[in-house]
Amino acid sequence: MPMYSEKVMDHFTNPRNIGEVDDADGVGEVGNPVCGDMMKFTIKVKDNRIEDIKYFTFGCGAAIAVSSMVSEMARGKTLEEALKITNKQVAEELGGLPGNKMHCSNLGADALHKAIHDYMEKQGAKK
Amino acid sequence: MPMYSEKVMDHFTNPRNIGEVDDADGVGEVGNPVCGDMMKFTIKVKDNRIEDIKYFTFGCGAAIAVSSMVSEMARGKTLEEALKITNKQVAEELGGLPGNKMHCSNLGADALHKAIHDYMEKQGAKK
Amino acid sequence: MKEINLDYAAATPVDEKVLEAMLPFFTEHYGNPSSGHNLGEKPRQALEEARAEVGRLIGIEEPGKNKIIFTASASEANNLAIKGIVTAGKRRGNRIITSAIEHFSILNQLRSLEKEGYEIVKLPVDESGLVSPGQLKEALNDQTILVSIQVANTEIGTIQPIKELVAIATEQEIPFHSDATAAAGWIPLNVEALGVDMLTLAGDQLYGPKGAGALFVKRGIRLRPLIEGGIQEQGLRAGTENVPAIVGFGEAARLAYTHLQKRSEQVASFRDKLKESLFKEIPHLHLNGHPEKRLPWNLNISVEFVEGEALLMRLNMEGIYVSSGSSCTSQALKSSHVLDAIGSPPELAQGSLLLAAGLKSREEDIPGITEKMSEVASLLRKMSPLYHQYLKEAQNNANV
Amino acid sequence: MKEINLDYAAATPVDEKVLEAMLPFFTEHYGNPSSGHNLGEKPRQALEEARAEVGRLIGIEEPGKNKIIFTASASEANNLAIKGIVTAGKRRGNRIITSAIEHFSILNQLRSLEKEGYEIVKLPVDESGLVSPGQLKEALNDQTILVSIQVANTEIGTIQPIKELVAIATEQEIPFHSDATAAAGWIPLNVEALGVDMLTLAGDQLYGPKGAGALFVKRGIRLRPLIEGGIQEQGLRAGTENVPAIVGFGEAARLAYTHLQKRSEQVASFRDKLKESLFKEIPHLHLNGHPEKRLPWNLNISVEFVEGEALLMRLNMEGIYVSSGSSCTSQALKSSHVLDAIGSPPELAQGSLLLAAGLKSREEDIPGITEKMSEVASLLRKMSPLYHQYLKEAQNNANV
Ligand SMILES: Cc1ncc(COP(=O)(O)O)c(C=O)c1O
Ligand SMILES: Cc1ncc(COP(=O)(O)O)c(C=O)c1O
Repeated sequence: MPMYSEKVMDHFTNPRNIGEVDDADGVGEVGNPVCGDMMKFTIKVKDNRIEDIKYFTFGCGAAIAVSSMVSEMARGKTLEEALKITNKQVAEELGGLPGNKMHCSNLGADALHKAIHDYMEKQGAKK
Repeated sequence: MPMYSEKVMDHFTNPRNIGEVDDADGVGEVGNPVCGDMMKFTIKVKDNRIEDIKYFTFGCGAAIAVSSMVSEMARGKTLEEALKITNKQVAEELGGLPGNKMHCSNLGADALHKAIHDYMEKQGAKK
Repeated sequence: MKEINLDYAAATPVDEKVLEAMLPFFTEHYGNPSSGHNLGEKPRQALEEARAEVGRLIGIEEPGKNKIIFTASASEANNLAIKGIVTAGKRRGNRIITSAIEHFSILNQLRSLEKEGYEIVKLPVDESGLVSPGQLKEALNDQTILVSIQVANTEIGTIQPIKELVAIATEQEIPFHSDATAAAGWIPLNVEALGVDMLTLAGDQLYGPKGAGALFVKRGIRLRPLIEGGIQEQGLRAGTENVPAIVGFGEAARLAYTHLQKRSEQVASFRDKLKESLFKEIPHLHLNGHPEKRLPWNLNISVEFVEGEALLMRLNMEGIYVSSGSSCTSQALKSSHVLDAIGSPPELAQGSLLLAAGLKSREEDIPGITEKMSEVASLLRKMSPLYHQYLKEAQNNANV
Repeated sequence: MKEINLDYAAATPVDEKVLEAMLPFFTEHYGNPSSGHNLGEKPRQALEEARAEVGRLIGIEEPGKNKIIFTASASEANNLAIKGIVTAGKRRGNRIITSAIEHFSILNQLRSLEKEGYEIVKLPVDESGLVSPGQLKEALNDQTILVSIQVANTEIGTIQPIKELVAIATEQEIPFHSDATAAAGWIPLNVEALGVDMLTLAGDQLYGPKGAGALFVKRGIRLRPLIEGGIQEQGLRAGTENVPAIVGFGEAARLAYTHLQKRSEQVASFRDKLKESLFKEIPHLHLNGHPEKRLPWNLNISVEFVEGEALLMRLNMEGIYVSSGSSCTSQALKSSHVLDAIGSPPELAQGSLLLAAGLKSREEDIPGITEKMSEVASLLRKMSPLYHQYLKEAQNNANV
């Protein structure tokens, strides 16, 4: 793991916000074990802001660190702001990721965006 | 040199009969530096026997040991006996020679035979 | 923190006796074995003694009878065997048979040869990792120039019926190479009894140093050297011989041969007890590889619902060193080709751990290992969507 | 008996500091650099530090900038360079240019490639061993895919005008490989200033251990690995890295870099004094190689009228170790291809001795060496038909 930054190791060792929020407003699930990693984000939205965010992750060290970092980055942000979080930003916040692990940051951002879109769709359906 | 037998090392270290006999009855020279080895045998013949035999050799350790061994094997033998000395016998008497040095034993036997034939020719010429 | 190595498949420490045997060849007997003077003598002798010891480990009693070519690694020996025989071009044909679970040093060169026009047949294996002799027989045709099937698999430990496989190829006069890297020193091997034409092994898998491998080559097999140049190693591998490493390999081979049974029993006993303990304490474990026909040191398990690298990293934090997938490819992304080949479902293959016992593995450490493994598995399962899905389904089933 | 090694070209002992640097990697830091856990960390770091040190020795300041691929020997690096670029097949063409005095690990693989249809042009050298830039220029054509010319010759010590030669090839965008095995650590080398695309060197020529060589590969040069398998060495050389040997190579490179000038001057001073003494005391000696443009440790003489192996053996009995012809081929029969190429007449080429000075060569030994050499030369001349022929002719001339 010397190929992982300290930040990655920190988030892997102490992943933040594990779990599932109660009565999720939005759910975003990406990946599957066949491709190697799987993430499921659940969010609570209040006043257009991500009030709570949790996740389950099946995957390598980087995948776990990415999930944790994404949850921290997204929490408290407006949906628009959260939608602007890119995989590149996630990797940067983590102090970089090894080349062969960059796809994990994609997954993290994707899962977050999916959860937000899920929320938005449900909102649309309610109207 | 560990590929050389003790016998070879002995004859290389203390080569017998170096030199040229005075008023040689027969001279046999084979090889040249281009092929790598060169031997010159000179013999004294008395009563159809090789009374004295000496040589000069330019060549590797095996070539020197072969010359020395041939000189010992031939000394005192009748010409007919000496002509029967084969390269194989020389190599055997030396306790064997490495494969890539077998040509040296050929040279030794050849040079001896050449010296004998030289003597025989000269004898023929005298008659 | 107490450190426990369960990754002796990746590397073994050099045995004290082995290092002792090597040391004089760095400084005192540093000569070149090709030298014609005294400085070459000891190194040259030592080389031949090592050759005899390595030969003995694989059943060669008369050193002169067969060739052992020293290389720098098992990978090099595997490349010399396959490319060597193919480029020597003695046999006509373009088909090469191998198995789906060979090491990358076999499979990747075969992929290159495939691009050059050779037909590569990768025999499948059953769910325990065994190649079927019947399928080998069917795969042979008159275009077949080589069969290369390993003695045993490093990752899942499965031992092939090599003798039987060789007999099938030999019947049709097709040369047979076998990679014994994982097996040599741990199970008895006799190249003559097995009938193989070439066999690969290496010193660093048996408490010898890195940097010394060997290829056994039967008489009559013609190879083109991979490394051309000087006439070292009977013209089959140019370059100044790595005398200290080869001496170490020789000594390691001697020790492995002398203590083979004791060593095997020792690691197998540890392995079996570890397995029992883990399976008792941790739910949802799966054994990979053959239940009996396996290398004595090898335990490979899949920890359901979690991913191997995360397990490896968590265990590493606890001072327990394991590998996930093949140790040589743990930097790669995909699940191991070996687990794929035995039909392990992806989510299980992803969570595979190779636990490789060694001579210093201690049974008294098993409770500690089990506890840590259990903790780490629980922790990662708690964050696994697959585990929560399973729990939900289990609850639903219970409610039905 | 006092032993005096004058054959440091065949092998150098491992420097104490080098061995000290290596030792922990046999037993303590024995891990596999590819391992994902802590046991892989030290070895992996050590590997990269060694890479940086070896890079520094050949003028690479930024380690990341260019590739150093570790191999097991200079021979392997030479084979990787040439076969690697040829089989990568990026350039179209079939002509490869080399010199007549390359090491066998260059020439023998080129002979193989010739059989496969490549056109091999061996540039001649002048009587001092120099390749002519003009002749290189003439030899290049649009089918030329590679030039491989050594930095310096091990046997006769001649140093080529590499920078000039490279410039000619580079002008036509033809990759240039150079074998610096004999030169690295003894003359300053800077791959960037020289402009070479690939460069071979090895640790055992500079008081490092056997078993570690390296190929520098410039960015943009594509090679196919010789040994395929795992992704070690950036995918260019599969197989578990020989960590202790590479660490030793790194430390040896560091020491060589640090002390390059001092070491060179030291061995050159010994060499020059030895030469002076020998030429003064022994008649009919001839210097082989360039009088000035030569490696500082290298002295090559022909002892007229006698043969080299016999000299070597006699000197060996006196505890003086030398080589005759190329040290790596002293078991072969013919006189060296290098001496043939510089036009040395056969009887002189046959009597050539390579006297290679080392860091432990002592000037106070020179009188003793001279005396023994003189004795041995006399003794062998006394039994040489060529010498007696010479004496006779000399006498005849005197009588005229
Ligand atoms: C110039 C040169 N290149 C390559 C080599 C090959 O070195 P090795 O035998 O260590 O592979 C040698 C050996 O002496 C050499 O002198
Ligand atoms: C079965 C098998 N063959 C070959 C190899 C290659 O060994 P090396 O990396 O030492 O060349 C390995 C490495 O683990 C292996 O397990």
